[in-house]
Amino acid sequence: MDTSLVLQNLLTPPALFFFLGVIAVLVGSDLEIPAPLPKLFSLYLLLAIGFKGGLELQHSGISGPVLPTISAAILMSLAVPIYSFVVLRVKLDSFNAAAIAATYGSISAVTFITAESFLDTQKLHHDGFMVAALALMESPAIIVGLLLVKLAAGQKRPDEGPMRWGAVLHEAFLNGSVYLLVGSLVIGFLTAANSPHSAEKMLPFTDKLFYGALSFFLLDMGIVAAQRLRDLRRAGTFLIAFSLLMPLFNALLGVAIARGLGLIPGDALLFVVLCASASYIAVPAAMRMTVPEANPSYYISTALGLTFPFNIIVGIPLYLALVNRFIPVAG
Amino acid sequence: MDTSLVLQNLLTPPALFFFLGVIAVLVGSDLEIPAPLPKLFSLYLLLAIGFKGGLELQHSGISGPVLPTISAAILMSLAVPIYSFVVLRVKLDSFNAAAIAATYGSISAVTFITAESFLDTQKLHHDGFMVAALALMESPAIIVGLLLVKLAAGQKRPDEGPMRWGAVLHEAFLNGSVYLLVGSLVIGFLTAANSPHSAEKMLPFTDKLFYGALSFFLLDMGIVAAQRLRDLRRAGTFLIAFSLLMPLFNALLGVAIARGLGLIPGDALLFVVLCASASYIAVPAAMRMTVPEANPSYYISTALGLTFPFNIIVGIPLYLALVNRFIPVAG
Amino acid sequence: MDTSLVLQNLLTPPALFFFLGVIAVLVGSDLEIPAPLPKLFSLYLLLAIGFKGGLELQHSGISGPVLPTISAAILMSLAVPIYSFVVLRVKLDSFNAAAIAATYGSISAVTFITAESFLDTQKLHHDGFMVAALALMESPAIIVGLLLVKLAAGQKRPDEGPMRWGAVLHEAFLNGSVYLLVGSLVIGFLTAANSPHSAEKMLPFTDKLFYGALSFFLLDMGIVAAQRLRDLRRAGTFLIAFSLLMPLFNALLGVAIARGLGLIPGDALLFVVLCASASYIAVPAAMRMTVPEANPSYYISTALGLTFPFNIIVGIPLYLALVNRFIPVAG
Amino acid sequence: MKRVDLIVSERELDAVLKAIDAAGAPGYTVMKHVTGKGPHGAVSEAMDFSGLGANAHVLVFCEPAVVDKLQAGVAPLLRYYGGVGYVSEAQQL
Amino acid sequence: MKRVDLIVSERELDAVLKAIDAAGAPGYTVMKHVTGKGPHGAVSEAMDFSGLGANAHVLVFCEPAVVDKLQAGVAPLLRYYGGVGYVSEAQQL
Amino acid sequence: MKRVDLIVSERELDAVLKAIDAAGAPGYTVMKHVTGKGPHGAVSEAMDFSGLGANAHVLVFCEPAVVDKLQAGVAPLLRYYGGVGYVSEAQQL
Ligand SMILES: Nc1ncnc2c1ncn2[C@@H]1O[C@H](COP(=O)(O)O)[C@@H](O)[C@H]1O
Ligand SMILES: Nc1ncnc2c1ncn2[C@@H]1O[C@H](COP(=O)(O)O)[C@@H](O)[C@H]1O
Ligand SMILES: Nc1ncnc2c1ncn2[C@@H]1O[C@H](COP(=O)(O)O)[C@@H](O)[C@H]1O
Ligand code: NA
Ligand code: NA
Ligand code: NA
Repeated sequence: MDTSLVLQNLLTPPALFFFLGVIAVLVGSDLEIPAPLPKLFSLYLLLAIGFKGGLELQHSGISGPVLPTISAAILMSLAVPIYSFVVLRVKLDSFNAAAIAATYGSISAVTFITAESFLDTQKLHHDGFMVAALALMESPAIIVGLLLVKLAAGQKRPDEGPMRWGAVLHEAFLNGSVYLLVGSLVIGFLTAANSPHSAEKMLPFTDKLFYGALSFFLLDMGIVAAQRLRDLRRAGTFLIAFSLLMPLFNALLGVAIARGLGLIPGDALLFVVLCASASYIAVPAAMRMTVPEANPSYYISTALGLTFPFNIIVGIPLYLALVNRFIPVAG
Repeated sequence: MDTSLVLQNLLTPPALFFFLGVIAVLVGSDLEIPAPLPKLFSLYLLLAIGFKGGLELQHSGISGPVLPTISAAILMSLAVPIYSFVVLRVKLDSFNAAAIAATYGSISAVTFITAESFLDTQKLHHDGFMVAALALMESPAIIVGLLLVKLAAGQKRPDEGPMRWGAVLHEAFLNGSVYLLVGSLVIGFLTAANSPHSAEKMLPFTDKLFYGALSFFLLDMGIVAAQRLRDLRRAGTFLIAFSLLMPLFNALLGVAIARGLGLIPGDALLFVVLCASASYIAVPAAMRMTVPEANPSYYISTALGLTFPFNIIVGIPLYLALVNRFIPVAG
Repeated sequence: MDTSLVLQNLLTPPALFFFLGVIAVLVGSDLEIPAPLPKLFSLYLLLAIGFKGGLELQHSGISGPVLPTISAAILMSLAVPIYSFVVLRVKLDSFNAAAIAATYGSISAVTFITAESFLDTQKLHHDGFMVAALALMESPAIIVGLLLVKLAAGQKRPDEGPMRWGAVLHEAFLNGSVYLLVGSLVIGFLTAANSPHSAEKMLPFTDKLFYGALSFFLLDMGIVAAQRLRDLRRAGTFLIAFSLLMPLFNALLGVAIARGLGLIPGDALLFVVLCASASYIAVPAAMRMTVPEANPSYYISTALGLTFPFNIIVGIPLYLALVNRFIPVAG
Repeated sequence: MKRVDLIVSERELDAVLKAIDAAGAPGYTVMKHVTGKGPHGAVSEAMDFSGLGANAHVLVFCEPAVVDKLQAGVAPLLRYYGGVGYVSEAQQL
Repeated sequence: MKRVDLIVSERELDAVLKAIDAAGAPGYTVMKHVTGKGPHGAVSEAMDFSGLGANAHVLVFCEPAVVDKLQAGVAPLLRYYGGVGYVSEAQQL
Repeated sequence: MKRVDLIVSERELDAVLKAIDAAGAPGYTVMKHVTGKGPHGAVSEAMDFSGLGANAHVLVFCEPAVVDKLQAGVAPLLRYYGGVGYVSEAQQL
C-alpha cells in the first residue's frame, strides 16, 4: 500500500514539476525562473492558503479539536528544537546547532500545501483550522533557536548590546511570511462571516488557480533544492542522516499525538507533516539576520536540499500510510 | 445607513488587504512586494478594466447619457485643477500648487475599480462607458497643470527651450497607463462586435481573476500608502486638510452633476468617484518629468497617503449614501 | 475568402494586443513591460502548451499519423536551414548566413500557440501530438546551423578548442525553453494516464487562463517586434525580402507535405505554421552563445521584426486558406 | 583614461545619455533600479508600480577630452535636477 | 574627494546605511540584487523566493574626513559579518 | 590594492568568472541586468523574455599581481567578444 501511495503522489503535477526542476539542475539545463518571480508565487501561495483556511475556519467554527490541536502544534514547535539541538551538538558548535534546530521546529508551508493537494486527490477531508496551526508554528521555533544561542554561546557582536529581545520577537512574529499568512487567515475569516458573496469572488484567484501555481512554484523549488543538494555533500554524513531521520522521528511522534487528539485522518496527516517538515523561509531568514555566525549552507541545505524533497516525494504518502494504519477512521 | 455601508465596504477582501498592507508598515513587518511585481498587477488591472469596459460599451452602444457624461467628466478634469490651484496658492509656490492641482483633476483607476467591485457586492448595475470617462480624465488634468506652471512661473530650465508642447501633449495622451487603458477599451469594443467567442475566452483572465488580483494589488498599495503617510507629517496641516476636504467638495459637485445628467445610481457613484479621486500614477509621473521644481513628496503623498485610503475605506460607501439620498432610482 | 479569414484573425484579442504593442512603439508611448515579467509569461506559455499537448497525446495515443508527422517535422527542421543557407550566402558571410538559416529551420512557439487559438475560434480540431513536433524542431536546426558554421568557416576562437560538441548538443537539447516544453509534455502525458483528477485541477491554470495570458504576452511581443523593425531598416532589402518570402516558400512546402501525410485541416495548419515560422528564442540564444561572430540584430530582427508579425497577422489565416484549398476534409 | 560615475534620476536618464553620446564617449554602461539618498532626500523603489522609476548609475570610461565635454553637457543637468558625477583615473586592462 | 565602494550582505544593509548617515556622508547610492563570491563562499539570487536577499553595492562620494568616520563605523561590521570596502580618489565632475 | 571593473555580455559571464577564479582573485561582485552602449551597438533588456540577457558589471578588488593574471585571462575574451575592462587604484577601508 505504501508504495502505491508513493507512486500516486509521484505522478501528480506538483511532484513531477518538482522533479523537472531537480533534473534541470542535474543535466545542466539553463532553465531558470529569475528573481523576483519566485517571490510572486511564494506570496501568492501564502495569501491563498491563509485566505482559504480563514474561510473554512469560519465555516467549521472554533470548537472541538481546534484549540487542543493548535496547542499541541505550538508545543511541538517548542520541543523539536530542544531535542534536535541536543542531537546536533554531538558534532556541531552551538551556533550551527541552534540554527538547524530552529529550522526543524518550524514548518514548510509548501510541504503543507502539497499535502493538502494530495489529500484532495485522495478525496480525504481536512479542516481549515490546520492552517492556523501552520501559522503558529514558525514563531516559537525562532524564539527557542535564539534562546539556545543565547544560553549555549556568549560571544559579543559589534553592533548590538546583550540580546535585542524586541528585534527577536519582532522577527519571530512579524516576518513577511508569518504576517501574510496570519493576515490572510484573518481576512478570510472576516470575509466569510460578513460578505460571503465577495468571498466567492475571490475563489477563482485563491482556489481555482492554486494547484497550477503550486506546480509552477515547485518547478522552481526543484531547481533550488537541487542546487542546495550540492552544498550538502560538503556537510557530511552526520547532517545528511539528521535531515532524513529527524523528520521520520518527528512524524512518528506526530502520529501518536494526532491519535491522542482524536483527529480525523486528513487533519492527522497535516499535523504529521507540520511536525516532520522544516522551514527554509522564515527561520533561515531570521537566523541569517540574528545568528550570522552559523553557516547558512548548513541550515538551508538540510531543510531544503534533503528534508523538503524527501517529504514531498516519499514522506507525504508514507505518513498517510502511517495515519491509515494507526488512526481509526471516525464513524 | 452610512455606517452600515462603510462597514460592508470595510469587510471585503480589497479593503481588508489594503489594511493588511498599511498595518504591515505600522508594525514594521518586512513584508514587501518587490519591483517589478506591482507593475504586473497595475498593467493587468488597466488591461482588464479597459477590455471589460470595451465589451460593455459595445453592448450598451454609444447613445443616451454616454456623450454628455463623458463631456462632463472632461470638464471636471479641467475645472478641478483650476480651483484647486487657487486654493493651494494660499500656502504653496506655483510649482507645487500646479502639480498638486493637476493630481486632483485626474483620477485613480484603482479607486474606480474598487468602487466597481463595491457596486457588484451591492448588486447595483453600472455601464461600460464609465471606463471611457475614466480614460479621458487623465490627459486634460496634465495639460491644465502644465499651463498653470507656464502662466504662474517663468524660470528657465537647462535642457529645454520655452515650452515643449509636443512633449507635453505626448506625455498627456501617450503615457503608458492612459495608452494601455484606452487601447484595451478599443480592443474590447472591437472584439465584442467581431468575435464574441474570443471575447468569451478572455473572461477567465480579465474577469474571473480580477477581484483576487485587485485584492493582492491593494495589499501593495496599502504598504505604499502607509509609507507615504509618514512623509505627509512633514507636509503640514494645510495639505492634510486639503487632501481630505477637496475630495469631499469634488464629490458633492459630482453628485449634483450626476443628478443633472440623469445617471443611474451605479454610474452616478462611479462619476462621483472620478471627481473625488486623485491620480498617483500618470499625473505624478508627468509632473516629475516636466515640473522637477515641485516636490514629489507633496503631490504623491497627498494623493496616495491620504486621499486614496480615505476614498477606498470611507469615501466610496459615503458617496453611495449621498447618491442614494440625492439620485432618484429610475423606474 | 482569404481576406475574410485575415480579418477574422485581425479582430481577435491576441492580434489586437500585438498591434497595440507595435503602435505603442510607433507613437512613442512609454508603455513597457519591465524585465523579468515577460519571462513569466513566456515560461507560463511553454509550460501550459506542453502540459495540454501531453494530456491530448495521452488521449489520442501514439499511432496513426503521429510518428510520420513528427519525422517529417524533424526533416523539415534539418532541410530548411540548408537551403536557406545557400540562399543567404549570396549576400552574407558564412557566420551570419548560418545563424539566420538555423533561425528559420526552427520554430516560434508563440506563432504556434496563436495558430491554435485561431483554430479554436474557427472550431477546427487539432491533435496533441503537434506539440511534440513543435518541441522536436528546435534542436536539429541548432545543430545544422553550427555544422554549417563549422564547415563554411574556420576561424579559431580564444576560449575553445576545435568544436565543443558536448556544449553544442547540450545547448540544442537542454536550453531552458526546449527543456520546459518537453518536460511539461511528458508531465501532461503521465498525469493524464495516472491521475486524471489532478490533471483536471491543473486546467484553470493551464487552460482557462491561457488565452488572456497569450494576449498579454503578445502586447509585449508587439513592443519588442516593433523595436526590432527599426533595426531591420539597416539590414537592407535582401534580408527584408528573405524574411517574407522564405516563410511563404516553407509554407507551400509544408502544405504539400501535410497533404502527403493525410493530416486533418487543423493539424495541417499547425504543421505549416511550424515550417513557416522562425525562432527568436532558443536559436538566437544558442547562436549568440556559439557564433558570436554573427550579428544578432540580423537574425533576431528578421525572425522577430518581420517574419513573426507577418505570420501572426497575415500568415496564419493565409495558410488556413491554402489548407482549405489543398487539403481534402476527412469524411 | 578616465572613469566617470554619474548617479541621476531615471527621469533624466535619456537626457544624460544623449549628452554622453554628444560628448563623443566611446560607450557607457547603465544600471537601473538604483536607490539612494542625497541632498534632495531618499529615493526608493516603492513607487515602482507607477513607472516613476528610481535612480540610474551611469558609468563611462573615456579620454580626458571627453570628460571636459561631459562637464559642459552633463553638469548643468546635475545642478538643475540633482544627482552626482565624479571622475577618477582608470587604465585599460 | 573620495569614493567608497562597499559590498555587504543585504542583511547588514540597514546597519551600514545607518553608519554612513552617522559618518556625515552627503549621500549614498545603493544597488541591490548583487551577487558575488568572497571568503565566505558564493552568494546567489537562488533563494530569492524566501526574501533572503543577496548582496548590495553601496557607493559613497565624500570628503576624506568622512572616510575616517566610515572606517570607524563600517569596518567593524565588515570584519564581523563579511563584505568588503575600498576607497579611491575621485573628483567632482 | 587594485580595483578592476569589467563590463561583459551575460553570455560570457561564466567564462569571465572562471578566469577571475583562475587568476586567484580573493572574490568578486556581479551586477546583472546592466545595459549600455559600446562599439558593438546598444544592449537593452528588451529581449529579456527569451533569456538572452543583457550585460553584467563585474567588480574585483585584488592585488596588482592578480591584475596581471586577469590581463592574461580576461583581456582576450574582451577583445574577441566585446566588453570593457578598466583598472584603478583602491585602498582597503
Ligand atoms: N555623496 C553621494 N554619494 C553617492 N551617491 C550620491 C551622493 N549624493 C547623491 N547621490 C545619489 O544621487 C541621487 C540623487 O541625488 P540628489 O537628487 O542630488 O539628492 C541620490 O538619490 C543618490 O543615489
Ligand atoms: N575581492 C573582492 N572583490 C569584489 N567583491 C568582493 C571581494 N570579496 C568579497 N566580495 C563581495 O563581498 C561579498 C561578501 O563577502 P564575504 O561575506 O566576505 O565572502 C561577496 O559575496 C562579494 O560580492
Ligand atoms: N567606454 C565605455 N564605458 C563604459 N561602458 C562601456 C564602454 N564601452 C563599452 N561599454 C560597455 O560594454 C558593453 C559591451 O561593449 P561592446 O560589446 O564592446 O560594444 C556595452 O554594452 C557597454 O555596457
Ligand atoms: Na517541523
Ligand atoms: Na479627480
Ligand atoms: Na521553421
